[in-house]
Amino acid sequence: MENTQTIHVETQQVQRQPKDYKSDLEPIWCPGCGDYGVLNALFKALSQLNLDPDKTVLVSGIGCSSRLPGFVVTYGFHGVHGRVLPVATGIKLANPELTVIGVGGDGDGYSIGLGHFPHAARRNIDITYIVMNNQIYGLTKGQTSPTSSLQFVTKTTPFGNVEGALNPLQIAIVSGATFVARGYSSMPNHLARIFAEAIKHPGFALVDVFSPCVTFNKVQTYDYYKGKVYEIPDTHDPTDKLAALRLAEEDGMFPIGIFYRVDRPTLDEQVAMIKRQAYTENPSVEQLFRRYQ
Amino acid sequence: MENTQTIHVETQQVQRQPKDYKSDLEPIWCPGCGDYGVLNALFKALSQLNLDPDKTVLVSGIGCSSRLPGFVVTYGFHGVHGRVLPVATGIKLANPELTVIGVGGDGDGYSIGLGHFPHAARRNIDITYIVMNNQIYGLTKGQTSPTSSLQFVTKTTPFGNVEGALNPLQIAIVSGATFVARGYSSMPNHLARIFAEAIKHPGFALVDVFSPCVTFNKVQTYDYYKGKVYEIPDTHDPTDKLAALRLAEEDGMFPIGIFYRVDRPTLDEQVAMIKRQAYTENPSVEQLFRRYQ
Amino acid sequence: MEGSRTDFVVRLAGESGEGVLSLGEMLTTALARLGYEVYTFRTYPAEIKGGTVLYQVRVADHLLLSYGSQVDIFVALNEEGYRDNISALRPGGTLIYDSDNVPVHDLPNNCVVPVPIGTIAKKEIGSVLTKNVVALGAILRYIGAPVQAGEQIAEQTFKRKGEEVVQKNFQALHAGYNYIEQYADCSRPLLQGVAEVNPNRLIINGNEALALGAVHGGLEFYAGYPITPATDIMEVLAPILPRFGGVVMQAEDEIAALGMVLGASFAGKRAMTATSGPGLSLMVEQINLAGQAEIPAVIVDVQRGGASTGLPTKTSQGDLNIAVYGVHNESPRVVLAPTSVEDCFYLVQHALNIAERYQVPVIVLSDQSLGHRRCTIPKPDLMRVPRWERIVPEPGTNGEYARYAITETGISPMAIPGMPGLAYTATGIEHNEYSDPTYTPENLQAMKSKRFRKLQTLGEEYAEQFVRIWGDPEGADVGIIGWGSTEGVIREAMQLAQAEGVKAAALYPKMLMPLPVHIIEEFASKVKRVLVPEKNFTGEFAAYLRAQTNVRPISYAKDTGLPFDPEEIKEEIIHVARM
Amino acid sequence: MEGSRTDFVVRLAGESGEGVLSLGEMLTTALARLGYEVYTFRTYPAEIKGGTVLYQVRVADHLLLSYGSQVDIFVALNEEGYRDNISALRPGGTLIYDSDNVPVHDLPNNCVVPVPIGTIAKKEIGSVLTKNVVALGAILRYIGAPVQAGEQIAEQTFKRKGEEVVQKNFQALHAGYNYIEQYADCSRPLLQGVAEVNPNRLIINGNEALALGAVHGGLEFYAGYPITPATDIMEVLAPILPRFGGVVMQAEDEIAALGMVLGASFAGKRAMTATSGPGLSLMVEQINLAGQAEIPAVIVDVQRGGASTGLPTKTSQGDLNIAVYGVHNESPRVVLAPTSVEDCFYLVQHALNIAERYQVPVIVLSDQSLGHRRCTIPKPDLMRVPRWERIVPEPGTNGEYARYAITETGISPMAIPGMPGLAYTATGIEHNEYSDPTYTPENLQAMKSKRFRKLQTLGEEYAEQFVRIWGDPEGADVGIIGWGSTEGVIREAMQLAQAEGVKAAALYPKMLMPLPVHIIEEFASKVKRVLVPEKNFTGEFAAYLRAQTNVRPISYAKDTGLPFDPEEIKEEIIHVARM
Ligand SMILES: Cc1ncc(C[n+]2csc(CCOP(=O)(O)OP(=O)(O)O)c2C)c(N)n1
Ligand SMILES: Cc1ncc(C[n+]2csc(CCOP(=O)(O)OP(=O)(O)O)c2C)c(N)n1
Ligand code: SF4
Ligand code: SF4
Ligand SMILES: [Mg+2]
Ligand SMILES: [Mg+2]
Repeated sequence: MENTQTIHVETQQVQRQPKDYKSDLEPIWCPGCGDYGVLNALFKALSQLNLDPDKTVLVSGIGCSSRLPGFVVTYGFHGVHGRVLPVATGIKLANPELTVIGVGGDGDGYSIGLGHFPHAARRNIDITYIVMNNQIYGLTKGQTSPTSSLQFVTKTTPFGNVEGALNPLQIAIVSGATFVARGYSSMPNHLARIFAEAIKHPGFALVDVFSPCVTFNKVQTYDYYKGKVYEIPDTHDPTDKLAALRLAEEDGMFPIGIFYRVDRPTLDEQVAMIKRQAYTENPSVEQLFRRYQ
Repeated sequence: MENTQTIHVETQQVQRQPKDYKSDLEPIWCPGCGDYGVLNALFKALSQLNLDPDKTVLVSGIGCSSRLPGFVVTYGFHGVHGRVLPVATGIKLANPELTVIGVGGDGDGYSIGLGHFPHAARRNIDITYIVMNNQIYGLTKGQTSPTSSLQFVTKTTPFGNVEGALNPLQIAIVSGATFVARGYSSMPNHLARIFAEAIKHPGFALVDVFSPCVTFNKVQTYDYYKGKVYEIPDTHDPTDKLAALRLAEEDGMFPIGIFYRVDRPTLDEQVAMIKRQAYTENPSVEQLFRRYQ
Repeated sequence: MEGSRTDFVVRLAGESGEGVLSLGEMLTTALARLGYEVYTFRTYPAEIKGGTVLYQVRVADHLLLSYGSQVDIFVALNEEGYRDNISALRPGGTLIYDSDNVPVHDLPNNCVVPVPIGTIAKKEIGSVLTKNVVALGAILRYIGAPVQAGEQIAEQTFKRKGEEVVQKNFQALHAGYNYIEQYADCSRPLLQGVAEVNPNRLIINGNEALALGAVHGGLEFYAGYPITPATDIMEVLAPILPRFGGVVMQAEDEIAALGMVLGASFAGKRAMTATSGPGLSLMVEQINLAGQAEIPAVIVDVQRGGASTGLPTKTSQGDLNIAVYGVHNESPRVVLAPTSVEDCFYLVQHALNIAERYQVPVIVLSDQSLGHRRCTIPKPDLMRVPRWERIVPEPGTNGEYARYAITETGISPMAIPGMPGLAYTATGIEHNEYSDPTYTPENLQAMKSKRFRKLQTLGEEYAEQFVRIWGDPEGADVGIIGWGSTEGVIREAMQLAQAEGVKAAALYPKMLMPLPVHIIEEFASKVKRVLVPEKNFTGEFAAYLRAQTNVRPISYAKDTGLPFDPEEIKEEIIHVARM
Repeated sequence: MEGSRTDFVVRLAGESGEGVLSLGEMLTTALARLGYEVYTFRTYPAEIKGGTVLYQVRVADHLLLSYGSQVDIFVALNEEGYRDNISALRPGGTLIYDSDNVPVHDLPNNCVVPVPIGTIAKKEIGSVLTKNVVALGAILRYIGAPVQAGEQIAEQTFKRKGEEVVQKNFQALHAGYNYIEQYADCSRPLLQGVAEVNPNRLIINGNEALALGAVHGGLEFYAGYPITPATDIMEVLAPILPRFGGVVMQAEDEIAALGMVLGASFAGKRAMTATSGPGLSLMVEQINLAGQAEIPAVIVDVQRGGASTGLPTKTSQGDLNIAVYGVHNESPRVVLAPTSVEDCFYLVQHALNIAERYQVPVIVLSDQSLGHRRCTIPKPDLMRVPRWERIVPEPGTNGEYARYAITETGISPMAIPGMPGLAYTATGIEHNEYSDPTYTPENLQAMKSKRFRKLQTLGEEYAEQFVRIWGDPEGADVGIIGWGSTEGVIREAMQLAQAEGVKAAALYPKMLMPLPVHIIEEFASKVKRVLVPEKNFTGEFAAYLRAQTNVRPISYAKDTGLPFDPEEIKEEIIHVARM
């Protein structure tokens, strides 16, 4: 796959190790939190691609997971709750040379941020979006999220959750995302591979990651996933939209890997094309005045 | 289908005619606007169901289409741009006796309002949501909307639209809506039938309606739809999710009718159940104090 | 405070996630159940694990107004907590510390009590999770409380985890208790005499009081989105409200939460949401809709520290501006600010009443220090705030109902869906009396006047009832005008200043919009100087007073994330008096 | 105005959707091209079709400051428009009306000219679409303009629809022109003498001037969401900005628009959005983020009428409060308000400059009357506002860069992604110099002071440059302090008052936050009374002045949806002078 426009494989440079991407700030997550696995997988993926920290930007919202950018030596934008994708879109459009990776939680991305998600997908803006999906609100101490299961009991749903869970993979697929995958924080090598593929992919890439919250989610635990998570078999054709939708249909087992991957012009490419098309040498405001004389 | 809990068929009462639902306020739409067809179909559906205007609420946002509630003799809530579904949800939860119908435009519902749409669907709140989809912003005088076609030229996209169009039907289906349909403002009898079915359906019902904007949309005109719109054949099984998704896949032709219809407990039912479950006779705050003594 | 026998402050500091908050709450409840007055403050890091949690409880046999100025007993459970807080320990005060975790240097002026808390919990009890209960035992023994007080609260706390856990914690409690008994050489029974246990008291914090007050005030619908430090209001309501026939919904965001509230209110229910600054920011557009379309709604803002995400677990009074001015163009709203935990219970009832009767959005400004302040309060009087109902029209004929009828008070009877013959469309577009969109200058003037007239009516009828004056302003050296959660600390500071010969009085308006201008101006005219202390950076209330009244106050604005200290305010009062 | 030969007002009123706006724009441009000064005002219903559009153009051979007080020629194209506006026609003025549509009653004091516009268009030309060009011909003839002026603008307007359409419209123009020539019995050549055509002028409105100013000011990224009356800023930029290498994005809502702007700005681009009240309300949370995380951004608010949806196509100055105070807790921001169409061009460049240099959000408060005011202005001076660039650090080593370094000015050099060794994370959480989350009181004080210090620096360095004073305040009877779009009308009113013996002076600060307090207080100290006229209901600017300065102004706040009339302000000046 052609993707020279998005990533900076600097062959001249030294090969960076995963630890080279670690910042001085110690992660503040609870011991055992799934987000450590995600962070480590990301370090590996960045190292695999040997991305230049100075040309990489991590964008996040608010939540335990959204603290991730501070733990990585790249540029970072830790904004407000739920606005990862508009910010990431602005960065990528402003400077397509940058590798832009959005990160955050299921609350941040699928609850308050859901109004931006299908739009980013249909625009096919060339960014990667990693959601640490722990099916709960961690930072605010354990309330239901849009991916929480039915009957899930929290302090805000003492009688059990009565709202159906969102299926972020299916939403991404029907909205026009061109790369849709799922990973598991306890399988960091697999996850790192998916991250690397997602970052290389030219277009909007969602990676939804099961990343257990050991402190507040007593249902979707590491034990829970044991035996339920399996790698998508090679027989799956990731360019087949309906097959991808079927695979993503909830049935108690959790395939991980790449559900869907197709090619379609990216927003940033097309915006660049418009610029080329509109380009005039030495444009001047003086010229623009003519219309108003 | 059982749906006595949602609509008020008052057999004692006189049969209301479509015109009985018309308010004194004259519609302010341009001559030829598709929204007239939608309004008329709604009058018919209300009459078919003989709904009590005093127990029916139309909720809308902002846009040409969102002015509709003022033209109907029912209760109405003409709120701010994009917030139809939270308001409708609040009304229905507050008083499940009411028939609640959300109405609005594609900008209102699928652009700024998109953050609420999948949530309303997954909750399966028992409301009907009618979107007058003219693939453009009418009231602000013609800008692209999320359903505008590629290459569409407007004043904000003078070089042609480069963003893929949203597929509201597919989004509704994967988000958990239990009734998903499409109609056409120029086929008012068919549309009225769909509206009636949607209103009767217990759960979240989306009716996306092609409703041409004759003033600003010079592409998706009545001519454009001629020969492209066709009724879904009886062979389609509306309980088959993947079949519904396939039928809704964009291919240049536009099936209208009911794409998807299944049964699932509604949010309002389940909230009522929680109330019954929690109910204590003569609850008092005095009792609640005990825990704090 | 003179003549009182018991009055001391315990501060706890330890690692976030290690049960410090829970230790604080157990200690507080145990002491309150022994009959003492308690008053607490807590702050914790924005992260779930890591960083230091601080919990402070003041204990006395008389009414408490603040969490105190100096620490008598400091319990240090981690090194960072020790480092950051040891300077707050007063000379002669006691340090109790976890000797497994905290290296302590020479403290010649203090009594120092090392307790190997970790070792006891791990080795003796076999569970590090019991560390905080070991500490509880040690503290109780040190201050001279009976071990039974600890048993009772431990049982209640751990009951739902099973008998085994309860027993483990009993062991832990006794181990801590006995350790002090045996080894501490300077243990002092700080609890003097025996307080009388008063069953007519609650041990409760501001958020809990507010939630219960709302239930008592007839709340029927709550929608909210989690946000620190307001989430616990929803968490208190969720299991309770359905018992009363009400609904609690967690919305997808704050915009949806307020949208649901407005929908439910339109449909006739008493409805409320609670949030903090970031959420309030997102609600701005629809608060305006509520004002313009005249839909009742209560919005509680438990203010937190810092702009943007800021300091989510700290306190501030930084949202006054957005509460009173956060609206494009202009529509009426009411802003109330409770001044104490007890007040939270009552004021939210007024908020619901005012919203219903005047058909306006009512913003209630609480803050983190008040919301999480656990203290003893007299059991609330359930008869004090009578219920006001919405004014509804007589049944009519559809098409003839003037929803926005222009009236003298500005209040137009409001129909509720289901009422026969009164179908109308609520709208945020400018409209005439029949709610039809109307754009003439005359209509605009008439309608805007009508809407704002409601505030005037409210102010005239009720301003006085929401004002509290402390001390005698006549000839006072300093007249303090304050708002919200600082009332107690200001009162205590006034007493301290009095002891140094400075006469001060204080005025607290709980209704900030409409502001009781005449009462404020009259108060100000009686005192020599007006001082406005508040927990923010720019002096928002002082500026608001300048804008709305003829008072030219001296602003004492200080934003630290922590509540005021009575000593600090006393100093400022004296400073202003001598200016 | 004495001594001037040409100065009259034409008002057009007709059905929305029937080309009245386009008629107004053609007439205005034709007259401006003849060398006259023009100054317009327009208002239209919130609906696309139906309701009345009003377009008013004042024409003179001297500089114009307002759209005038009374109407000399009223062109009525529909009945409702006639009914609502006929009272504005001055005694002796002329009514030209479409006799196919408008029934006219006796008007003894006016010259009355019926023209069967519809019949001419339909029967003679064969297209009702040409009605407005028939009217254009009639008006041009009536006021004594050459028919060529009409031909030129008609050609330009219809060119892209093909030669046939142009010819049809020529016919229509001549038909209207000839009709007056033959039948009107009171036609008067109001255009006196021949004005000189000045090529160094533009005929432009506020939104257009602002858009072009932004392009000239180096704008590189624009994201917005359509909203009346700000949409045309995006519509002007969309075809232009890409030519300059920039990007224009229509976002899914205003929250996303500002999110994109902040992202682009963080990535190093000069970025802006434009909206109106409802959109500004939705941006509140992220404006605060920009202030707290120190990200440059320009937010233009073209204020419209009414709260909530209100009166979307009318004007107001109702958003001052939310612009200066619409933030939970406190972070710095700058608020600018252009006072004229010309000013829009320059001030937006300052806005971009200030945002970049001080790393703050800058809100620019325009309004509908200014944004849609088409008038003649001197061709802007492209050299007047020099470009300020963002202050960036030297390349460094990752981990060592203090993004939020505490400096004397408060400005910390800001790295841009791609710059080597300066990787940092921008954050809205309170942070230390290295942008690590930090919650101590000391850090909070230091950082908040640093951020607000930037406003102080800006105010001290530039306050004066943004103030305009008209007239001599020394001993003036009335000193007016105003803001924004009212400047012209106030100046004209001052001249009118002067003619009646009342001496007035006016001060317009274009920078409202930080406010040039000393300059304002000095001005106020020189005049007898201070009057603050503004187009809102509660007197927002007057209250803001009371809060921020020692001035105690008299507020003249009037919210009608329409701009002030110079006569009305003159009366008020005289009233205040004689108070
Ligand atoms: C506007 C706004 N509303 C609410 C919050 C409070 N808040 C912080 S994080 C969060 C949700 C966290 O859940 P998630 O995104 O799943 O992240 P996690 O902590 O589980 O990783 C919420 C509601 C906020 N910061 N801003
Ligand atoms: C917060 C906010 N942003 C923008 C607007 C301006 N606005 C009014 S209607 C509209 C979109 C109309 O499009 P649509 O919903 O498709 O309705 P239509 O007019 O096409 O029926 C917009 C952007 C607004 N009223 N409020
Ligand atoms: S609370 Fe949950 S999500 Fe947050 S750090 Fe702890 S384990 Fe992780
Ligand atoms: S502008 Fe378009 S959508 Fe609006 S009323 Fe006219 S035709 Fe209908
Ligand atoms: Mg989560
Ligand atoms: Mg539309």
